[in-house]
Amino acid sequence: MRLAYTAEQDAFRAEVRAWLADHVPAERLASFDTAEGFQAHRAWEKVLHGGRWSAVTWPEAYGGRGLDLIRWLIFEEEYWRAGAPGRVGQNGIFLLAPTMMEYGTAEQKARFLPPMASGEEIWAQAWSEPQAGSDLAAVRARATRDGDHYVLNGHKIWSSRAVFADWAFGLFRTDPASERHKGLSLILFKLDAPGVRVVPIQQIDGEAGFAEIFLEDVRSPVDQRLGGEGEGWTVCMATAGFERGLMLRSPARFQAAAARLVALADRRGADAVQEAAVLQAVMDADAYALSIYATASRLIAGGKIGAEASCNKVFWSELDVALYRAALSIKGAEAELTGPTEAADGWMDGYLFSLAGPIYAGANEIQRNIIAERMLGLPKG
Amino acid sequence: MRLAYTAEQDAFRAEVRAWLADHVPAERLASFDTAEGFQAHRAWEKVLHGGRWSAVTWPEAYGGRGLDLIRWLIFEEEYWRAGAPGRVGQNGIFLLAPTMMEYGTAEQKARFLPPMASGEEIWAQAWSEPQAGSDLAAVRARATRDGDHYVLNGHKIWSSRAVFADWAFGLFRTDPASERHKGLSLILFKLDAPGVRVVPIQQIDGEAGFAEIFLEDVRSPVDQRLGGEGEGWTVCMATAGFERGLMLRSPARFQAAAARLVALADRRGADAVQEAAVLQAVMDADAYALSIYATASRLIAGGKIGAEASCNKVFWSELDVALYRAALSIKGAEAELTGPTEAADGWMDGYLFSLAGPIYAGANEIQRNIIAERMLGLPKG
Amino acid sequence: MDFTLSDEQRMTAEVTAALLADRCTGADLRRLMDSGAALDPVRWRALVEMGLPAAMVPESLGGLGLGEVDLTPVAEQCGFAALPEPLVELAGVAAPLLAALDHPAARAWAGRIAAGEAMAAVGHSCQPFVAGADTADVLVLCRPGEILLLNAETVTLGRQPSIDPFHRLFAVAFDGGDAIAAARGPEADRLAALALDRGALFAAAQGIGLAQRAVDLSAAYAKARVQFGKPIGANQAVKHHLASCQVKIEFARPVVLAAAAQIGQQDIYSRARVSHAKLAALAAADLAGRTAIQVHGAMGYSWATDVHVYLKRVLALTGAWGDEAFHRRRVSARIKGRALDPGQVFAVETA
Amino acid sequence: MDFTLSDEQRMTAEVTAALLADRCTGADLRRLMDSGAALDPVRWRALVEMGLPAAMVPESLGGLGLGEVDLTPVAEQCGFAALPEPLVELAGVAAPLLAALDHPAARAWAGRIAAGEAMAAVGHSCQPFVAGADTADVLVLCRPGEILLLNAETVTLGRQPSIDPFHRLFAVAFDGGDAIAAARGPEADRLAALALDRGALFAAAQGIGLAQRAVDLSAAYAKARVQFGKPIGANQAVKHHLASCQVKIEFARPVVLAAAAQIGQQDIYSRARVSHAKLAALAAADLAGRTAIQVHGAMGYSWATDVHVYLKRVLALTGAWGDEAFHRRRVSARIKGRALDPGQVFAVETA
Repeated sequence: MRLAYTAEQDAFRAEVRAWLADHVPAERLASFDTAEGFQAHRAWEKVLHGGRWSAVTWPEAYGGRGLDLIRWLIFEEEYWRAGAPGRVGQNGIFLLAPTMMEYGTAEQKARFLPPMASGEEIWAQAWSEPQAGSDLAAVRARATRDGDHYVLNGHKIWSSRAVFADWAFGLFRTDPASERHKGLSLILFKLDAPGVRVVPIQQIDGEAGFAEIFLEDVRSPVDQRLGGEGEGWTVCMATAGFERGLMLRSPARFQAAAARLVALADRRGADAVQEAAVLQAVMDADAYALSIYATASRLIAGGKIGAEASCNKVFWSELDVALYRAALSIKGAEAELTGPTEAADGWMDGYLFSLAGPIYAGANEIQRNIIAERMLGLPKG
Repeated sequence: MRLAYTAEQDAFRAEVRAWLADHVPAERLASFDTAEGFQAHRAWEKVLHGGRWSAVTWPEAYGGRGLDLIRWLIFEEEYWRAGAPGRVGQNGIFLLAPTMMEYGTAEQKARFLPPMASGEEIWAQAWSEPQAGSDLAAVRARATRDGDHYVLNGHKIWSSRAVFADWAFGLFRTDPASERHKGLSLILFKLDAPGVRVVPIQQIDGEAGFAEIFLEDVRSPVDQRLGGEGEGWTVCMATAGFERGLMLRSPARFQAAAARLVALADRRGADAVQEAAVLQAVMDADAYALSIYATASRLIAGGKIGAEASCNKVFWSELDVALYRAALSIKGAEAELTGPTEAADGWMDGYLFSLAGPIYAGANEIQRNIIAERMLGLPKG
Repeated sequence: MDFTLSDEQRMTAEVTAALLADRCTGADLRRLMDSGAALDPVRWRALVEMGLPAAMVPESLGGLGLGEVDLTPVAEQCGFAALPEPLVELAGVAAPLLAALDHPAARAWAGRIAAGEAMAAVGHSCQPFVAGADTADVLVLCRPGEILLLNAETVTLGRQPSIDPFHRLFAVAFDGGDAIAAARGPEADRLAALALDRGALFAAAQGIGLAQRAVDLSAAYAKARVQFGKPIGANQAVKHHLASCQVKIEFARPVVLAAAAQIGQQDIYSRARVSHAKLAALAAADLAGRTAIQVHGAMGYSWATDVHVYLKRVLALTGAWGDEAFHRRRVSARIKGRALDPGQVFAVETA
Repeated sequence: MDFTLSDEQRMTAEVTAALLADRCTGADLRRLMDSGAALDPVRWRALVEMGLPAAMVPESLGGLGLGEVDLTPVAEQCGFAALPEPLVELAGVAAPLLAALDHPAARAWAGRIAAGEAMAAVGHSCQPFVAGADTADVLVLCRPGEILLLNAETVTLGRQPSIDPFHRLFAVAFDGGDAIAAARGPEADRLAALALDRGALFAAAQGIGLAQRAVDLSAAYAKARVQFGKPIGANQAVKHHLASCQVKIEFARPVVLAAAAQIGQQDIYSRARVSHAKLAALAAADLAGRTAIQVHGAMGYSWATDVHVYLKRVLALTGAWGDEAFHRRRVSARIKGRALDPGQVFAVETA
């Protein structure tokens, strides 16, 4: 146990900080769930890639830097400290890529990872269906083998980034006789392929952060299947592990928000309830950071991530809601303001976004089941 | 809607206040879960009865005053304001008596109610069994008909006051072939009858607030059955309704505790978290009082109490835990003290007692099921 | 001591509820939102014809002469429906304020509101903007030591977008020469304090309705939505979340009714009770709104259901007519300033 | 940056856990409680033979020369077992404090503790009474500006009953003439501050163990206890309560370890981290203790299970070595006094 950065780690931090100081756009980019904002964020991905900062934990061969998780944490700290833009490439870089590195063929990695890192190809996820939300194994969309292609048919929903993205990865039933977790495969498809119809969904803030994807006889070559045929559930659960685990929400995100909350409370004053909430938010953001540092150290030392990923999901999502709720309380009558004015300083948008946290990537109710069953050995309901 | 007391109600309050000022013992009585304290509390019941204050809502014929619920609330406010002793007769007067008035025969009422009001006969409840807690319908203790008697056999547990009380009322299976809610009967029995063995259970504070009751061929005359044979579940649920409903926890109890909490915070100082908790405790105690006044008014106007009794149970039990927890936090290093010293001023005992609230009289998990199913129409699990 | 609503009070709320169930559905709300209009003229006419804007105007000015207790269950129903039009503030705050001002112009406006011929909006120093100013014919501005009347034609409005598309907020600029000072000094402050209390009370009443709507929508969804082979509402997690919301509602509603009954005292007790009502009702609404989003899952996070509309109204009302800190301060003042024995729950200040 | 325990650190904790699983069962605790004795001599000898009291005494004084990080997982196990003997305070607070005092008598006591020949108890101005004073051979009293050594034979002890029967608290009276001032002025205050930090740190570590024990006992009970035809642990209500406790534990433990690693800084950052650790660990223990009572139902509320023993230890530790308000004040001082950017989580004061 040595909770101090090495000289090399300090030097790395300085390098990141200097690069970001030179490159982070002065003006906030428009939301990446608008057409204009999406392009601006894609451009930012390219800038990041230019400095080889877009996927720092990836191997150098695919455009990364092969950094360990501690340096990833340092990078994220500096990234959030600098107020750099949100990552429109997140679905690909942080969710699909780790799965592809584990389950993909050499050809798939060479084909898909470099343009993912560079922002040339932005990815959407396509898990859920109208009847398959928390119960993902109820997936009905099917992929029928036809020579060296799959023919995809079905209806996906709640696909983040799908409105403007280039590619999607999704779960399909390749064995029509199969049920539940069996007979599923993870298949990649182009969002502009014939037969794909993307219908935006207005999310709570009015933006089109999700879409429905209707697939009618969409052809996807067999070599766009990730992992074995019928192994989709296993592959997909690996992705879900990453998603709930380390990389979906870097601690720096919450530490930056907590620092802004403290500044807000200082500026506007806080009563006892608000002061208590601010203190708790700061402590929880720190606790989350410390826990992730501990996990990162353990993984570097050869450990594996287990059910504690479910603990992470529950903890950060609840901390996030409480943090933004505290900010709204402090803002009082001005909390409801939105839009471009100064008084509408993003807290309401952040609050609405925080409300998705306990829902997506496996609702917290599902996570608590997992914790109770896998960590505590309680029986299934 | 008229939220002011009538002149008659004010006069009644003055009468109660004056009587209590003259009669409430200056020294705190020992706990009624000790032999000495039980006798002291029985003596207090007799004093109360002497002023006709032991069962104010009962008809005058049985030793009450026939007061409506508003006056009952006023009486309770004055009672708690005066710091009068706890009611060792509670199981009988507030739980069994309302059921007896509804289901009992004229002979039963004449036989049992007057000595209950006077403290001559103190009652214990005998619902639970080792395998029948939340799932009360799993009761196994049986009552076998033998001429004009029932012969009781079985093992009751968590019987409050049973260590020192005179009588008990309990649920027994009168139809040996029956299952679950059917074939049960509510039967009264003497705790000194041959075949009754009472074994004290140490509760969390070390006192014998509960007991196990072992029954071996205990004879109880058939006319000590309350309600029809096999109707025990219905009769018992009526009792549970009273228990969870109005009379188990009068609002004044929490208002008095909240007032003490405010004084404690004033005296010792409170930080932001503690101040927030104090404020919430006071508001919740008031909200509970207002809600009970509203229910009382509705009942006086001819309404019935329904599933909101379950809401009451959840609300007061959680408010109580939070209130005492706040007091311990304010007391800091002195919170852990117990015993007769001044620093050990009863908050720790109150906290431990509060922890029973979410458990007994139907655990809060069961109450939430009831609320969800009966008030919101959600399906059974 | 009688803590029950009268048959008339219950019936007025039921009639309002029936009207809104008919004319203020989720589809109606979406249609109005898409149109960008401030109100639905057909629905508004129906509400005016029910006489609701006249509720708290004295009979001498052509009103119904009702009080806060009468309007509270109506406001709860307006919350339940997330009524876009500013009926509650018009009927519950603006009209009785105008009627109470000792100035002929003010009384005239009150009469016109009662007759369904005019609308008014109230600005108050407790909040930076004026809600509903664009549909008002007259603005009543409560400032320390004075209450001003401004003809709507004489002011300039700057829209301030709220997360609630129906909470139409405006910054108001005007040339002082056009204003009528309808009250000054302590009388202005007394009426402004009462206006704030009414604003808070009726926000609380709407909060109760919003909370109940969020629970009802969630219960209906949880019965219909099947996952893992059974309705999600059969899961204890869903049941217990919703039960906790219902408990909060049950223990906030009596506080709101008590506040309505006590508001006229205008003393430390009634102010604390109004504040308690606002805090408790909006806390219930906050929990219920968030729980509804959670129970609906991704549906709740989208515009595919109406849940977000109710949540946004909750967010708008939470800071309106005194924010949380303001109301906690008033409860705290009562707790620290007066005896807190049992029996004090309906206390009245005696001089 | 390496946030992992070494194999040795893990192994020491495992050996301690094994010893306590054997010698500190619920039955052992009940037996000791019934006897009224302060400690179980057999168990105590085994702990001494493991060398635990010597852990934080320098090798030059016959100790093991270990640090706070080494002892933290051991303290967690002592919490898990609700160890009645004051091992944690002896090894973690008293012994290193005596060793650090620049006075021959103090060092001699440290050596005797390391050799298993003596026990010590620490009094501190942050708390009114001295825990474990009756088994101590020497008392170390940290008062503003001075640290006193008192031979146990020269003091009069007045027992102060705690809800935790094993938290043996005493008021200490003594004749000033018998006291040795082992440190004065800033040095005394520095060492007293470090003693307080250690007390809080190891209370936190015990809190983690207590919380985990409460969860483990509850999970075991919930698997075995059948109601309505199935184990109560199959109900989501039970599962989700216990899962919430486990989440709190998982996010408190790294804070405690970080506090152990940073404690030597003795700056605003390390003090805030120690305080954060105490708050987070005891909050987890508080929730887990209460949840365990709830899951066990009436059993939990009685002495029929051991749950109450763990809850009472939690209650005793919550106010020990700085109460909640004290520790929140220190976290608040760091938040308001220093930059809070991401990247500051391991910050060190630089002069």
